[in-house]
Amino acid sequence: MQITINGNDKQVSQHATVTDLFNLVAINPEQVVVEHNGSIISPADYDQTTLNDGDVIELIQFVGGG
Amino acid sequence: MQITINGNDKQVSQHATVTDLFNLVAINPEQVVVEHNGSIISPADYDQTTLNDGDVIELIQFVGGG
Amino acid sequence: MQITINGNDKQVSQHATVTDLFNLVAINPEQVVVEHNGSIISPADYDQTTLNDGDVIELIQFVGGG
Amino acid sequence: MQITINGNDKQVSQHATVTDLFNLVAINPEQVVVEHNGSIISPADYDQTTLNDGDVIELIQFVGGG
Amino acid sequence: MDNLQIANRTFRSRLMVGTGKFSSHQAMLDAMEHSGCDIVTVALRRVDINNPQDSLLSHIDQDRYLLLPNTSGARTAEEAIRLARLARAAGCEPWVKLEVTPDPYYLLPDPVETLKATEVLVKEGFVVLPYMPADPVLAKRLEEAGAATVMPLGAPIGTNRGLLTRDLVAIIIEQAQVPVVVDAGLGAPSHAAEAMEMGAAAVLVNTALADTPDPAAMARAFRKGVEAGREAFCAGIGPKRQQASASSPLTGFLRNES
Amino acid sequence: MDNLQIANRTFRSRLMVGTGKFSSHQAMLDAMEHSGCDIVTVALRRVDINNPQDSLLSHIDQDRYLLLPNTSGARTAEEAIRLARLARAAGCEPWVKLEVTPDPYYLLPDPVETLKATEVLVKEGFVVLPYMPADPVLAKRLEEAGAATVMPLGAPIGTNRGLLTRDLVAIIIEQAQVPVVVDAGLGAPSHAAEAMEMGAAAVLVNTALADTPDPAAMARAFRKGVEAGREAFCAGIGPKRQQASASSPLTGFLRNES
Amino acid sequence: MDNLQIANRTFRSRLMVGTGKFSSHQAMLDAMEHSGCDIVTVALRRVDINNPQDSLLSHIDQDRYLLLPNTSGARTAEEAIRLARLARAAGCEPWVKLEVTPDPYYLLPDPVETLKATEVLVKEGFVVLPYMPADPVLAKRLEEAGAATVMPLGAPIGTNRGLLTRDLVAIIIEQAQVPVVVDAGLGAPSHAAEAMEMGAAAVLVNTALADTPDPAAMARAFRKGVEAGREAFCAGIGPKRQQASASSPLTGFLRNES
Amino acid sequence: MDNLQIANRTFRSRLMVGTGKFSSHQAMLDAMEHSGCDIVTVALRRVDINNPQDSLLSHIDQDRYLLLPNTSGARTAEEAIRLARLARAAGCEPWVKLEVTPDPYYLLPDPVETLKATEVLVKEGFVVLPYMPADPVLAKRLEEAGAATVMPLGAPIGTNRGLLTRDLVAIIIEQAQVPVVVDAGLGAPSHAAEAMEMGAAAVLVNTALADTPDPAAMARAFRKGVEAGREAFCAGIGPKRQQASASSPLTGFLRNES
Repeated sequence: MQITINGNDKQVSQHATVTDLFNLVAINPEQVVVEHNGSIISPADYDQTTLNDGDVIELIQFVGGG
Repeated sequence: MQITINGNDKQVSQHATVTDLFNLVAINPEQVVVEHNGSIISPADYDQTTLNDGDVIELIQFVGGG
Repeated sequence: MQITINGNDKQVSQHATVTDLFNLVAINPEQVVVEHNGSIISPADYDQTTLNDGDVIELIQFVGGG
Repeated sequence: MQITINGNDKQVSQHATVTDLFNLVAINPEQVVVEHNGSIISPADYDQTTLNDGDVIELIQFVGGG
Repeated sequence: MDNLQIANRTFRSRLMVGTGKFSSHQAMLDAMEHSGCDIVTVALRRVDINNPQDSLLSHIDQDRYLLLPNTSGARTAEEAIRLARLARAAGCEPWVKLEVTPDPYYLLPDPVETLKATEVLVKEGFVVLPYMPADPVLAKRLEEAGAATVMPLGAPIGTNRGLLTRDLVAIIIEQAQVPVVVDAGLGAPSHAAEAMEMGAAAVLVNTALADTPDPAAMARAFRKGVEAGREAFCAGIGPKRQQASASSPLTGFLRNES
Repeated sequence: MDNLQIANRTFRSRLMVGTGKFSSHQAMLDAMEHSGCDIVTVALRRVDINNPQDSLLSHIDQDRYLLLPNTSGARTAEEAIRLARLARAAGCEPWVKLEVTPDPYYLLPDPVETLKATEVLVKEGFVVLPYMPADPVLAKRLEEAGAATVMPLGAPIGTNRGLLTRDLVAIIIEQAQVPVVVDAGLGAPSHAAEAMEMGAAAVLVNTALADTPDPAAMARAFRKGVEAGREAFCAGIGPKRQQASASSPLTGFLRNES
Repeated sequence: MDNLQIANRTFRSRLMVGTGKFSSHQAMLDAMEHSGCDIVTVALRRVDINNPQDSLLSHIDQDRYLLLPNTSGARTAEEAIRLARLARAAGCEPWVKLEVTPDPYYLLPDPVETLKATEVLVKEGFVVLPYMPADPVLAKRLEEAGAATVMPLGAPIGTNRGLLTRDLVAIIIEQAQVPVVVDAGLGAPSHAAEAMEMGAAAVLVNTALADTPDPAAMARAFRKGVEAGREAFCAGIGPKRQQASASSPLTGFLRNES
Repeated sequence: MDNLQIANRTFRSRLMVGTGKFSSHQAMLDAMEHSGCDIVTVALRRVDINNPQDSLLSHIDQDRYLLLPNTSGARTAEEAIRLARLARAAGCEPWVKLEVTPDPYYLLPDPVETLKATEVLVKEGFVVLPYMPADPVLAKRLEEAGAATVMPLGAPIGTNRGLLTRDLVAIIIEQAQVPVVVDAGLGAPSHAAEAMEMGAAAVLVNTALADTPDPAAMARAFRKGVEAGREAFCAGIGPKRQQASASSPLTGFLRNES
């Protein structure tokens, strides 16, 4: 099935979780915040949160700013 | 009965109209705007508009301003 | 003989006068002031003022300025 | 005889020296500079410098300034 | 000088005059006359019923001057809207100089209430000229809400301190699609000229004219200052330079230069 | 506007115009015409004998304009004195705008050489108008030396930066017994108006008029700016205030105020 | 120097530092170190999933510095609120530097959206430090909405132009019940010192530190500038005078004065 | 901070302190101590023979501070030269802060007398630091006459008005071969910092320290202001910009931007 991560379309397997997603894109979960279809997911729920076709994921992190 | 004109209490006779009021306070109707209990009264209605006890009248006019 | 006019060397005939000079350089005397070896010559003296070898002449005029 | 010190007239004895003067006005010589008739006197000469009638003495010192 | 267009009307003058604080009606009328203005602002107040005065309007030729009622004294959008409606009911055309100034000490405009009142009054068909802080984003929002002009302040009302807000007013002018009228704080003709040189469409002056022994002369002076600034803006003002630029030819002086 | 008096002459205009750097003689004449000026400055240069040009004087109506020769290009008192004498020999009246500017980059005046040249030229019967730094003590000394005016700079020549020296020019004006003419650096009518509002007697402008696509319009603008500033100064400009001062009555609004 | 109190926290430093635009993480850390700051601002952005970078947080010692997430990039209250919530979810304390800047050219704050977002975020328990135009009435309204500070701009972000808004910032400081932190446009230590001398509680600087060959030295310089301004404010700065006031005794010179 | 070199001597501090107008000797000594200064100015006066006081020198540690006698009170070169000689005879090193101020109201320096006195005193072996108007040509001439520094004024003595002469001081700094020390009128640390950021070598302050309830604190503040300005100048200050320059990345916000 297909989801959108940070504006990019990605194919993921059925029943993939947010945790699976981190492995897929090789990003350290501790360094980002996750928005799943507009709501924030807490790290505790990464394993339980399964994705569906068409879901929109945003991975956000801190950068320098004034 | 008693009404309030521009913050001053005034005794007026029963069934007094806005026109009567102008005579009472000796003010030229053409130089002011009338608010009766918060709504603007057009000059055409001065004769027909009768006052009731406790009514609030504002007589407004133009002055110099920047 | 040789003289210097406005920084340029010029050959002039013996006994040449300032008036001769104006003809030589084709300049209208009325539009300039003449300095001869550092002293100002008045128009009345143009005919009488003869030049000598090595003399320095400045012809000056008005231009736009602030 | 009479001299002028810092604008004030003072009576001093004949043959008085600059050193005598310091005693007279009770000022510590080490804290001032002396001008005698417009010329600066060095401390070494205080004893030898005798005053004459009408002499003008200035005693100068340092004060706060910007 | 080119004409000024506001809403669907055209004006010859780019100087608007306030009618407050003059020592006499005659002083006010002289200032209006000599300023060459087409627009004068007026205020609304309660009649003093114990000592009624003639209305100001009995003194002003409304065929010659467009009356621009202000909402001075209003501290909220609601109060300002009420005043605008009263002015229209009094027979004025539906133009209003919107002022919402909650702080009586500096009389600075409230951005939020000013925007709110603008939205309402535009819907009611008013031509709204809002007095505002020199805030370029607010200017954009007022424009989007239908304001006919924006009127950023140069300095607090009546301070005569000039165009303290020049840097932000310059941004407002650069971005505005409506005429920018600098209002408040302009105390001398040079202040008015500076605003016009920057590209302001007009200025409004009151205190500077009322606050002098000779209002007529000061009005003439401001008229010339405004025209000077506008004409210079239209002619094209030269750039500021760091290095000097000789106004006389430097070469060919009476020495031989290498 | 009141007249300007310099030495024993009276002038209607308080705007002096420089004739340098115009794109054409016609542009220069248009600027002179529309400025309303009575005094124009001119410079002296060597004739290019290999390519002689008409003298500038053949273009200027000397019955209408007083020619004020400058000594631009001079780096010492001696050079300036030489130029002044040449100008007089050329038939000009003995008026001179004294400029001694050793530094060709900023063209700033030399205080010592300027004072020296003033002393000499006054003795020779010249009416001396010295261009000077905005230095109040020097202004006093030039006045004592017999200068007919003092001409402090607003900013370096041709920079269009305005009255950068306002604080010191204000002191010069306060102390001067002769007319103070602000010269150099005035780039917009508002700059000229500001100088006049401070009490300057006149201003001299050149680059700002030559440095625009429309010299005639800019000259009109400067004329109005100068008149605006002078008339405001004479009328009496109100004081600057910290607190706002309402131009509309604040009391008696449609609420009962305690 | 006295401490700074914001909300219920106390800080030793009155200089806040932004972390943007440094040439390297080391340059940023050097600037933080030498500035002596206690508070650093950070921004939130999408991870580039094709080229993930370490989070900035892995470089900053959060025991030493309070992270103040900003909402830069937000053009509406809604976007700003979303960013603030994400920052808190990322484990930051609920402090936010609120920025709503619809115009990408001048990055000026939107007064209406900023007030709206402040109201919402305060209700959600955030400590809100809103970046705002130098608008005293808006400052009052933000304060009433529960803002922990107000952060008026000195000049547009990154322009290094200094305290262009000084006159209005002075009014904000005079009227504010919360700390006034001047943000944006301060390009040199003298700008920061001026703000502190006026009574600002703190300043925030970023571009000036990132925009120099030697961020550590510039950070030291700003630290001293901020301390200098604060200490002078607390000591009491003498009044400006028109007349000179001799710093040396003028009497009793070596001449007899009448 | 880098050292300051004047004539053949090296100083750690770039802040010079005047000793006038302090409420007590202790207040003066505290200000000197906390300013970190190496150079203090002093004046010369007639002893009051009817009420002699201790010399100021009995209070100042001359191993720690270089005494810089001024010639305040002198109205001519001759008077200034006389004072300089007296100071040297009193045992000071042959350094002199030359002041010639004929006008007791604004205490502005006389350019001609100052140059004359500089020429004489340099020949007599003095290290001359002349107080001068902000006149770039005069600065050049004083330098050519052998002045060890030039000391242009920021504003009239004791006015606390800051660097009113910034534009001309900038030219002096650009052209000078000797250290430029800004003297007079600096009333707050931000003024001192601004002068140093422009590239001044040092500043001299007196009134601002004497004119506060807490001279020691103000002296610390000025010390930091001077160091801040110098360190920023050496680090390299970023340019002023018209357009904003984001300090946070604007791209990649949580919306898909085309």
